[in-house]
Amino acid sequence: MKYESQKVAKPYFIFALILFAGQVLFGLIMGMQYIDGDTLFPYIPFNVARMVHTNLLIVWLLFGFMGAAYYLIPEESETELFCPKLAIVMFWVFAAAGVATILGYLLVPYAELARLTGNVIWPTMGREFLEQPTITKLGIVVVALAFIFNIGMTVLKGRKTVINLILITGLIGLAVFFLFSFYNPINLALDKFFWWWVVHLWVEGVWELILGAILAFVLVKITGVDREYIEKWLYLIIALTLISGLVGMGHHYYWIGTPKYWLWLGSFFSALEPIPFFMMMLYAFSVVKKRRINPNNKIATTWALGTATMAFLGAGVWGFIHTLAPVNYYTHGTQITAAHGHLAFFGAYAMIVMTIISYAMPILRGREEGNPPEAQKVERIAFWLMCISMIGITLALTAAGVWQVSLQRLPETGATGFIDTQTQINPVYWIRLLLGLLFTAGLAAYLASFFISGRTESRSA
Amino acid sequence: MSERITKSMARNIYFGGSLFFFLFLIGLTFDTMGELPKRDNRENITASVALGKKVWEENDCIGCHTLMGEGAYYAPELANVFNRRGKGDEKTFKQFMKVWMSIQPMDKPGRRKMPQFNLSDEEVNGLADFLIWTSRINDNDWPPNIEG
Amino acid sequence: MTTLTNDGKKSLPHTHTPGNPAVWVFVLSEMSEFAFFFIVFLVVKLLHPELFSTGPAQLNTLAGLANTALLITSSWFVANAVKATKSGHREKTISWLALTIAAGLLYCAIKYLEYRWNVDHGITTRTNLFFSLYYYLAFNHLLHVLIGICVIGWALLQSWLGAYDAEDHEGLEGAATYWHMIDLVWILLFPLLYIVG
Amino acid sequence: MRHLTQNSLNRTWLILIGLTLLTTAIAESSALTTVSVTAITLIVIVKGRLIIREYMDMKSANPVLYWALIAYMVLFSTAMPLSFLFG
Repeated sequence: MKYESQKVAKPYFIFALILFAGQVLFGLIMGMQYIDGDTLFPYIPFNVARMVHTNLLIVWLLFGFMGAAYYLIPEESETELFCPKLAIVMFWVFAAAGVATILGYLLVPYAELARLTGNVIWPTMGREFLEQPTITKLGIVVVALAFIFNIGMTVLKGRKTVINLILITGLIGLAVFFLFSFYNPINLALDKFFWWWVVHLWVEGVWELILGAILAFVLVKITGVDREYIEKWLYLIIALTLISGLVGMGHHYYWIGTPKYWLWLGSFFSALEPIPFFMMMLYAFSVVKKRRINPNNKIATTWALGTATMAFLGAGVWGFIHTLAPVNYYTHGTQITAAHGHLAFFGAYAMIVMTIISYAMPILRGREEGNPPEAQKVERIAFWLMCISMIGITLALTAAGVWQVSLQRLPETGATGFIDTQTQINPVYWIRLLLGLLFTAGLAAYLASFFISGRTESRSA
Repeated sequence: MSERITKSMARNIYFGGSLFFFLFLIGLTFDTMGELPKRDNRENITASVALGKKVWEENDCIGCHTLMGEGAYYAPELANVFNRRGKGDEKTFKQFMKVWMSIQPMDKPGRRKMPQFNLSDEEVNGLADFLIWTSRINDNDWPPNIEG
Repeated sequence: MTTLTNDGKKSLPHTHTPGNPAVWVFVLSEMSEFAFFFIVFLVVKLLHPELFSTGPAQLNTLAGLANTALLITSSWFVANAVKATKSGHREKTISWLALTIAAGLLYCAIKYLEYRWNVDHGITTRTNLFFSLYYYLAFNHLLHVLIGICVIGWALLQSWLGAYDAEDHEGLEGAATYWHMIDLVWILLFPLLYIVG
Repeated sequence: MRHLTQNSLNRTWLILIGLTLLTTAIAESSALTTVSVTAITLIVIVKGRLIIREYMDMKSANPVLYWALIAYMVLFSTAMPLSFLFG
C-alpha cells in the first residue's frame, strides 16, 4: 500500500461482500418460491424477497465501487485522500441507512413502510429497483455527494490520469442520473421514460465507465504494461460504450407508449452495444499477453480476464439475443430478460468488484505479494464455481424463457396462460435452484479463502 | 490494430462521440415529449387513476407483476389485464377486481401467492381505473396476445 | 515479483491457432447460441413431428441451395485472403475480402427474395412452430452474416491501411474465423431447415 | 483445371460445391428414407471437417478447439437421422 488513506477501502470491501452473501441468500429464497409458491409465505412474500435481492445488489455494488475509488484514487493521484475521516463517517452512514432500509422491507408491510417514511409528501417508492423510501434516496444523495467531494478534491490536488478522470466522470454520472429517481409523474408513460434514465444510463452507461477504469487500473498493476497503451484502449472502449449505449436506451422504449421510431433507433444502437464489451475482452487478453511482470497474486489476473469475458457474454451476447425489436416483441418481460440480467450483472459488475478486491484486499491486509498460494487455490475454485454456475443459471433461465415464449407469446389463439405456463416450466426452475446452490457453494469458498493464511506469509521474488 | 490511433485521437473520439450522442438523445427526448400526448391518453388521467398508481406503487405490485413488460416475472402481465379479465368492459373488470382482491391469498397449495393487501373499495376502484387507463396507452401493439 | 524474460508463452513449435482468445470466446458463444436453438428445434420436432415432416418441402430449396453455395464460396474467398496476406500480397488480400463482402451481400439479397417468396406462399413467422423456428434461425443467421460483413469490412480497411503483414495478421485471422463459423452453422442449417426438418 | 486442383483451397471448394449439389440431388430425387438422411448427415460432417481443416486452418491449432468444432458438427448433424428415426 502506497498511501495510508487507501485503508478506508477495507471496510467498504468487507461490507460489500457481506451484503453480497445476503443477496445470494434471498436469491435462493426466490428460487424456492418459483417452484413452491408457499415458501415462507406470508412472512416473506415474493415481492419483498425480490426487493431485498435487487436492492442488496445495487447497494453492495455501490459499496464496492466506493471502496475501489478510495483504493485507487490516492494511488493514481499520488497523494493521500483529501479527508479519510469523511470516508469513514460516510461508510457508517451508508451502512446504517442500507441496513435500516432492508430491515424496513423485511419487518413491516411495504405500504406501512411507505406511510412511516412519508411517501405521500414526495412519492418515489414502489418502482422497480427504486423501491427505497424517499428519505433513503435522499441519504444516498448525501453519501454520494460527500463521496464525490472527497474523491474530487483528491484528484484536484494530485496527479490527473485517464483512469482517475474516467472513474470520476462515471461516479459523477452515477450521482447525476440518480436524481431522476426523484421524478415520479402520475403519467405512467412519462414515469417509465425517465425511470430508464436512472436504470439504463447507470448499467449501460456510466457504470461501464467505472468498470472500465477499475479494470484498467488492475491491468496496469498486474501486468506492468505501458500506461499509454492501456489508456488509449480505455478511451476507445468507453467512447463506443457511450456512442452505442446512450441512444441504445431506445431498446427500452419499444413498448411503453413512446413513438415508433424508437423501434429502429433502439434496434440499431443496441445492436452495437456488444462491440465495446468485445473490445474490452480483446484488450484484457492482449494486455495480459504483453505483460512485463508476473506478480505472485495470480488470481487477480484470472478475475480481470474473467470479468472481461463474462461481461461480454452476459451484457454483450445475452443482451443481443433479445435486443432487436422484432425478437423483443415476443421475449420482452419473459425469463429471457431474467437470464440476461443475471449474467450481465454478475459478469460485469459483481466480478469487477471481486477483481479489485482480489487485487487490493491482500495489500490492504499487509500481504503486499498477494495471498498465499493455499488461499489463491481456494479462491480459484470459487471463481470457477461461481462463473460456471452463473452460466448454468443463465442457460436454464434462457431455456425457461424460450419455453415460455413458445407457450404463452407465440400462439395467436389458444395461448397458454401465465400461471399454467410457469407450472409447465417448473422442471427448469429446479435446475436453476440447484445451480443456485452451487453458486452459493462457490461464494462460500470465496469468503472462506479470506481466512486461509498460508505457512509462508510473505514470499520474495 | 490501434497502432495508428493515438491516445489523443482516442480521447477526441470519446469526448466528441459521447457529447454528440448525448445531445442526440436529448433531441430525441424533446421530440418524444412532443409525441407522447398523442399516444399515452393523458387526458383521461383522473383522480381515481392517480390514486390507483399510488396504490400500485405503495404495495410494490411491480415486485411480482410486470406492467408493459417491466417488473418482476413472477406474476402475470397487467397492462392488458383489463382486456384479459374484463373483456374490455369497465363494469365487468371492476367487478372482477373487487372479487379478486378480496379472495387473496388463494388457498391452493404450491400456487404462487398474492398477499392480502386489505385495500378499501375506493382503492380497488382506483387500481382498476389505473389498469384500464394503462391498457389504453399506444404501446406499439404489445403484448403479442391476450395472455401477455 | 518476477520479471519475465521471455513473453511467458509456452507454445509448442508446430501449433498455431488462428485469431486470439477473445475472438474464440466470441465465436464459441455464437456457436453455443445456435446450438441452443438447434436443441430447441429438435425438441419441438419430437413434440410436433407432423409439422416438421411437411414443413421443409414448403420452403424454397433453391434459395437455400444458392445461399449454401454462396457461403461456401465466400469461405473460399476469405481463406484465399488469409493466404494472400501470409505470402505478403496486400492487393490480393483486399480483392479477396471485397469478393467476400460481395458474396455476403448477395446472400442477403437472396434472403430478401426468399422472404418475399414465403409471404406470397403464405408462410409467416406465426404460420406454425416449424416456420417460427425456421424464421428465428434463418433470421438470426442473416444477422450474423450482416455482422460478418462488418467484421470483414473492418479487416479490409485494416488491410488497406497496411495493418497486416506476413508475420502479424491476428486480426485478419480472427475475422476469417468468424466468417467460417457463419458458414459452418449454415451447413448445419441448410439440411435441417430445407431438407430433413 | 489441373492448375485449379493443385491448389488445396480450390480443390476444397470444388468438393464442397459438389457435395452440396449431391445433398440437394438426394433430397429432390425421392422421398426421404433413413438411408438418404444418413447420407446427407455424412455429407454434412465431411463438409464441416473440410472447412475446419482447410479453410479455418485448424489442422495445427489447439486440439481442444479443433475437436470441439468437429464434435459440434458431428453432434448436431447426427441429431438429424436420430430425430428422423425416432421422430
